[in-house]
Amino acid sequence: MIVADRKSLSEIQDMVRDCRKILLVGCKGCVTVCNVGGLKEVQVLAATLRIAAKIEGRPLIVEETVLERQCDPEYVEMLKPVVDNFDAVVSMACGVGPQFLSEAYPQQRFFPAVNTTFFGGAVAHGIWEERCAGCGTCIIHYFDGMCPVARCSKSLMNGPCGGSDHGKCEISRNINCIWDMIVRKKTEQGRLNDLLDIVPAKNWQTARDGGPRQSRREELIQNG
Amino acid sequence: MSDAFEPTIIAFCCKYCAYAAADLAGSMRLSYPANIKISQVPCTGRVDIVHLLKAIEDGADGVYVAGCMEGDCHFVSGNLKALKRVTCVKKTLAELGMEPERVEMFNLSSAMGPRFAEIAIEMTDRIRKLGPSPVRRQPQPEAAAE
Amino acid sequence: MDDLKSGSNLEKVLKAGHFALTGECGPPKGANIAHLKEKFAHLKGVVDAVNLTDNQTAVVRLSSWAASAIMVQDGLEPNFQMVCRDRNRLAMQSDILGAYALGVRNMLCLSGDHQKFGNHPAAKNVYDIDSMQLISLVKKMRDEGRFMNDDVIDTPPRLFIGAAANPFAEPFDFRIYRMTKKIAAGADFIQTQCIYNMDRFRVFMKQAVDMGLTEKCFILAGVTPMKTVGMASYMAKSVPGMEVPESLIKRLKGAEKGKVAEEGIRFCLEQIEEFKTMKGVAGVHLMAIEWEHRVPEIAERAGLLPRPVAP
Amino acid sequence: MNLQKTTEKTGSVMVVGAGVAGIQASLDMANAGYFVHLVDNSTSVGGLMAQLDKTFPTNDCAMCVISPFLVEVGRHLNINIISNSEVESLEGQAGAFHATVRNDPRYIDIEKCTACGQCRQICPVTAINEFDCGLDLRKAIYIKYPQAVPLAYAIDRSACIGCGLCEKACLAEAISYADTPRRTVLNVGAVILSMGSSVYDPSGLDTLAYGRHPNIVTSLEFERILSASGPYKGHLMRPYDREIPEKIAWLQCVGSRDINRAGHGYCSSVCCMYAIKQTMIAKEHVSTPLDAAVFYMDMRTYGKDFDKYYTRAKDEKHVRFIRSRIHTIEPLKNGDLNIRYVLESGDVQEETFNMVVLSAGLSPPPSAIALAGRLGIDLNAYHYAQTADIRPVNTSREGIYVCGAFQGPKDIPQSVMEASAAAASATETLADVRWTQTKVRELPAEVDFSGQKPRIGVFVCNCGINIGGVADVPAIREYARSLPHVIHVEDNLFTCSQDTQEKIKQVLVEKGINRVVVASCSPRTHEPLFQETLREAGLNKYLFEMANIRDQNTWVHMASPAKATAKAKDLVRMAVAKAAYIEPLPQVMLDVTNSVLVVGGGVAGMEAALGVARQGYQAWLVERGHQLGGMARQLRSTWQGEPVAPYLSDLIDAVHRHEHIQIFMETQVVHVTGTIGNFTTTLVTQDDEGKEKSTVIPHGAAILATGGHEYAPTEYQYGAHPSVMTHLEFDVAATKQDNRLLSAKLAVFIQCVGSRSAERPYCSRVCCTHSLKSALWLKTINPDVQIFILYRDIRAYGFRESLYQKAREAGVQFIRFESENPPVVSLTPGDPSEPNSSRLSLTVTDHILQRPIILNPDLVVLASAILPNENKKLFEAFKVPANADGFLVEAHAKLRPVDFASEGLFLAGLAHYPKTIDESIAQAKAAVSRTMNIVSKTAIMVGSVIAVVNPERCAVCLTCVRTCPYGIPRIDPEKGHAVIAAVECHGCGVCASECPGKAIALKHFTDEQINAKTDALFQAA
Repeated sequence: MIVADRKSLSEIQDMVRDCRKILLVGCKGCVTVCNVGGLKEVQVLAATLRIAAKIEGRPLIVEETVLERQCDPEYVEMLKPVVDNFDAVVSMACGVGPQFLSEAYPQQRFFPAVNTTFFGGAVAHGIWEERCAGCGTCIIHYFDGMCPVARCSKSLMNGPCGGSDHGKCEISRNINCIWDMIVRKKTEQGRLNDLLDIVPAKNWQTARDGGPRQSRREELIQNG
Repeated sequence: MSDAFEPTIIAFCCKYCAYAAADLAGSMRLSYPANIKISQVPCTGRVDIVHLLKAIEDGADGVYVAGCMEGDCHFVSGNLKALKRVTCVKKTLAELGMEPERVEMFNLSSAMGPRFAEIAIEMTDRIRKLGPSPVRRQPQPEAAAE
Repeated sequence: MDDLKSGSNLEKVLKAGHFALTGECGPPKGANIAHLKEKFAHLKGVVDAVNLTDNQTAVVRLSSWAASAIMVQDGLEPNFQMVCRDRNRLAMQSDILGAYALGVRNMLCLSGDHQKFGNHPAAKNVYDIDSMQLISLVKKMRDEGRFMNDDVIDTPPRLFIGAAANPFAEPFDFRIYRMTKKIAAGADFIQTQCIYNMDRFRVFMKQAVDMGLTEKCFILAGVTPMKTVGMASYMAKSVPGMEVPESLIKRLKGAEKGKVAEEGIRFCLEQIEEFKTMKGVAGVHLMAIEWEHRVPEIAERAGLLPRPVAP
Repeated sequence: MNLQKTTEKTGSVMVVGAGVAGIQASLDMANAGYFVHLVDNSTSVGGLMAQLDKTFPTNDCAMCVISPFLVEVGRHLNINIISNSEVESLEGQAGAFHATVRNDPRYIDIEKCTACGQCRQICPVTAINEFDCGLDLRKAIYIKYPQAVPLAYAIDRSACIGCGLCEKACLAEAISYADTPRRTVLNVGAVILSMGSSVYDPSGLDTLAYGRHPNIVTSLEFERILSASGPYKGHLMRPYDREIPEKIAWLQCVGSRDINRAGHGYCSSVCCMYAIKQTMIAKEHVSTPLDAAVFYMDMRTYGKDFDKYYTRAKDEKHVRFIRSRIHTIEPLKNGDLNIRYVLESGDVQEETFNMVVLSAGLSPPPSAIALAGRLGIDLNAYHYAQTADIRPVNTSREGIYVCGAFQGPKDIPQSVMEASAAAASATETLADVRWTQTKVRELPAEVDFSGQKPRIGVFVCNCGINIGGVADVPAIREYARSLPHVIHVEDNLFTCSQDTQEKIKQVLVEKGINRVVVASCSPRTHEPLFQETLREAGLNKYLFEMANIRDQNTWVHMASPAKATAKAKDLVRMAVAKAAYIEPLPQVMLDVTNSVLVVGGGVAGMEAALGVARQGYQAWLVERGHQLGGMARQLRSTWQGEPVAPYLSDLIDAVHRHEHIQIFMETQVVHVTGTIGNFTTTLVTQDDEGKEKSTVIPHGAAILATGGHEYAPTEYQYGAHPSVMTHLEFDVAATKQDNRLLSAKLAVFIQCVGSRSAERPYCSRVCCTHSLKSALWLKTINPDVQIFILYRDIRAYGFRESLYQKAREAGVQFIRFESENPPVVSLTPGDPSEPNSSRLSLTVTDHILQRPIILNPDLVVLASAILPNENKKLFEAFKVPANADGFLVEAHAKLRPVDFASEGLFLAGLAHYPKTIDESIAQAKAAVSRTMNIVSKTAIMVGSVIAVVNPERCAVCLTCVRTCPYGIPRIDPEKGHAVIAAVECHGCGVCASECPGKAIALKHFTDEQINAKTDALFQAA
């Protein structure tokens, strides 16, 4: 799933400082699952913003809602009856959400309440880790299901670099050195030889480096 | 703020321990400030961040959660989860420029009537010193019409 | 190893079978060339080549190719370092050509320290290719006369290609294979991480000899004299991939007041003495960090002077 | 009461003694279809446990854990609590006894007393507070403790001066000075004696100076001192000058293991543990460092997790444990106490303490001994009820059973276990009259209010003058009238009185009230009563909310009536606000499968299966091996010397023959689904040809009695020499009259082999007794044999101490060793041409002489540890937890010792912890009793305060699955959302608070309801 972190309160406050009435829109997709932008977090942020306004003695109405997903126009469409009743709309979805909202309602202002961080999963409740960099050319089959592009701090294709310590990456004790894991697994499986071939330079054209991407499935595209 | 400031404090009390301790304080005729009003919960694990923020938003001068002693939760670990939520709300209050001490977590057993009274006194004193909640301190504007 | 690949002094010294000595020099955090030249003066005639670091520890410094060019002017031989962190394949290839055009003949290919530890932690890193791929790239440019995209190069850069090896990093058992890969990718010489744990290094070298790697490539053992107990402790704890045995720290602590640096140098000299006879070790890479002025003394006491004059 | 004596079998039973054991026995039987008369000679139930501060080894608050049991027993429709009463005689026979019970006057009508406490306020006479062990005073009119059940006052006529003030103050008119004793005859089918224990009075022991100095207290007095509701309100002070002590000594074995002075030859079983507990709790009570020293002979921490507790006290809390004998205590002028003691080495030492706690032993209450005489049951030499090991809860008179400390000194879990065991045994012969004497409340159908707006009725209680005397009740009432949705208000003198309840019922129906708010005392004590009234008026009992304006208002704000009135208004406003949102919570009836699955064919498993079958229900007995009997097959006799083999063969025979038992040999449990009342388990049986056959068994409950086995020692030359054997091998050899035993000249028993080690940090409990028993037997058959027992602590708890006594008398020599310095056994090679001719040599450091002793034994018996059997897959199938040592973990170490936290699953025997055969039998019977609470019913009700998932909002994120402390929520792949089984949910609400989609609501405590209360509190009044 897409993982995100809530933006700091002050950052959100700065965005909506000139507003008297705002709508918080959560998303039932990834951000609910990663506990950052579902109905509960919408309620928490709404209450917090109201408290802040009260402390400042400033009028502020905050309303709360959640969309099934903010990355599909049909769901985005559901805001139509109310979207213009607000000075601004704060999206708690990933970076996709506020953009789809913006495109659907060009007259309204949309702000992001979260920082979209990575594609990953929960390794334990409350801890999420990055697994995929969305590079567009998956190579994890070379590395026994582990991705050095996303998980090596230097995206080394021919690691490990020499800085790992007790299986942890040199940049943080909380991050596993993926190359340590790859080497270990290959060793355990008796297939260390796989790693003796030099992996050639990666073609980054399919990644973000090749420009904004679009995925088309002709057989799905509706005519007319 | 004047000396006459009387805070309103809401206490979310677990029915197995703190609520029973409050009853026991009653049986023992211990006296504590009338500023404390209890909202009973089946376990402090039921107390959500949203409930705590709601109380602050409504103008509570102080909010506390009182659960079982650590390790004694009737539901294994609800009190530990409550502590984490209280800690989280304290952080939020600090970000809002509000005193985090307005929110607190306490642990006590059902036999600790005197401790309940002590906590009530301690919390009331603490909030008296802090003065009214900044939420209530400002003259509140009329809510904008729809 | 018959025909010279680059014709650099270092290549010649090594191929003539001499015990090589290389030094290191960090370019300034500014454009103060005078100071840089002062450092060069200490090293002139004392070492066979000098590594010029490339934004070492991700701290911005004068560019390594420019420092290398200045060194060429001063009559010393640079070993131009390049890391993969700051350049994509376009910049790398153009810098390689540029450096070569300015007289650079040795080049050390590195991954580079992560910018998190440097003075621009907010930077976006590049890592378009990694050090292994960089070695291949330089070799291809030199030996095939082609860019990475196979376009033909008019006057290919003839460089003596170096790579780094760390016998002490984890996973230990894989270190020798990684060096093997670098040699296969085209490394002509290897400079190792600073060595303090001699036991482990002996094992590493034995592996290298047994695998025939020393027949294909020159291995220079890295040493850095400890200046203070604090430096030793810091290196033990905080430098990734560095292993400092507790016994060495104890030895330094046991030194008389004001004699810690001397004790550090002594340890260093003992190491060099052993490297001279250790099978497969072709020389020493002396990284005297901000201590360039002591290099002549160390080289002298190590019995490595005078340096051979390349034929 | 039934005054008509009958000779027919009756479905009523009598329990005498309402401590924790009596309560457990009563609840078990009442919940399994019998009407229970619970008789106690005190004014309230709860016994000794209610006086305790904390309980070992979890340090749980005693009152916290017992209170729910007190409330349940107090309100149970089928338990008749007869307090302040003695059983005078018992005629008739098993199945049809006639008990004459004398009910002594308490001078207060329990039915009328509301426990408002006004009488106490006005009573001019003070008397000694026995509940606080005389450390405090109470009034002549009193209630034993605030949580007492029945919650009614009593007058202590020995102190009362008859002034009549209380009668005038009592608005409920509950005082009746003219009360006289009344006699009642009860027809009961069986009797359980659970009269508990009294604490030894050390006044007679001159050298200890107890009674001569206030700073020497008994352990029970110290419990009261530690208790937050005790005389010093939980502040640790010494009685003499109320100073905080800095050094406290605990003296063990006061009135225990002492034939000469106390006449008590037995070990009281609990004192070591409670002393350790007191040291740790005392240290927690003071902010200054407290030096705690325990003077002891043997540290008997033989129970589950006890040794770890002991280690924690020693290593983490730095409690000093001093192995010694006390010479004298000498009080000093400043209140301090000088202790002279003798170390093992014989050295005499002195040390001064600020306070001394005497770890007083247990002894049977005189009233219990007298009753036993009237009932004609046999007592042992120490006046405890005599029982046989293979019938651990049967007394000598048929139909009379015993449990708890009256059978022998024991701790709470063991008492509770026996209580359930006694309940099972007592009802075995009454199975055919089950549900014949029980009462069922006839209730009208619930009115459907759906679609109606809230119509709230508010009833404000004066509670005599408890509320009305402080706060302005009419003002509160009128204020309530102004609140939204309120259509009716009234105030009552006593809302809880019988006549008011009737009036309320009428008004609810007449005015169509669909939500009720009572502003009075605490829901903790009174909610069930009011909910019953609602239910009788046709309202769902959850359409009710209480405002606690007495216990949490007028009682604590007596000095500020205006504030109390204002706060009462706040509390009423909050309650009304929530009431507007409350919903009826229907309970769903689920059919129950009336059979029990028992896993494990050892003694515990077979006793369990037989117990279930004798209760009239089907038992499925599963054994993975090819024979029944388990570890008992090797045991020669019980500790009291009863032979095991005949008992075992009778048991196997009975199990085979019983029509309600089906045995599955060589069978494993592979899959379990379902919940309490309805499990479905798949068994796989290996037939003779090795083919697998699976069987699916439906059952309402399950008992896991998967047993244990003996540790195979790797130490002491075990396996290298034929004369080094384990306990059980010794037993087998003894049965065969093996020559290695008969010809032994020097036998050495080594204790703690594989137990109390770093790898297995627990005591195997049975080994000390076993070695003593074996040593004595060896002496009997071979009087010339020289015997040494090498030990760390001799843990012959309870009456087992008599074996230790006898062994010493018989000349068995005891040498203590330290764990760091264990004995060493080596082999001296013998004649190489002869097999097994090598000789054993043993070196041990003598604890008194402090030097090594070399022995050349020809027999070495190893007290090897008991290990739980490996059953990882089975435990996973049932989702039951095992601890680090591999033993199953019960729901609560004290009060639910045979239940798992997952409902409907129970445990017994060695799988729980090492124990003797009598204890295994008792636990198995206890498990039977616990299953009867389920399978004796045709249906169980589920629902009410539980978490419910709103599928539309569920994002299947797994948060609930991961955060539920019981692992109840799961994602239903077919439904595509989380589901929480109503029957399993414990109702804590953690999931509701964590759910990021707000898809989960905890019924009766929804966000809406909680927030409504908060909003109401802060909304401008």
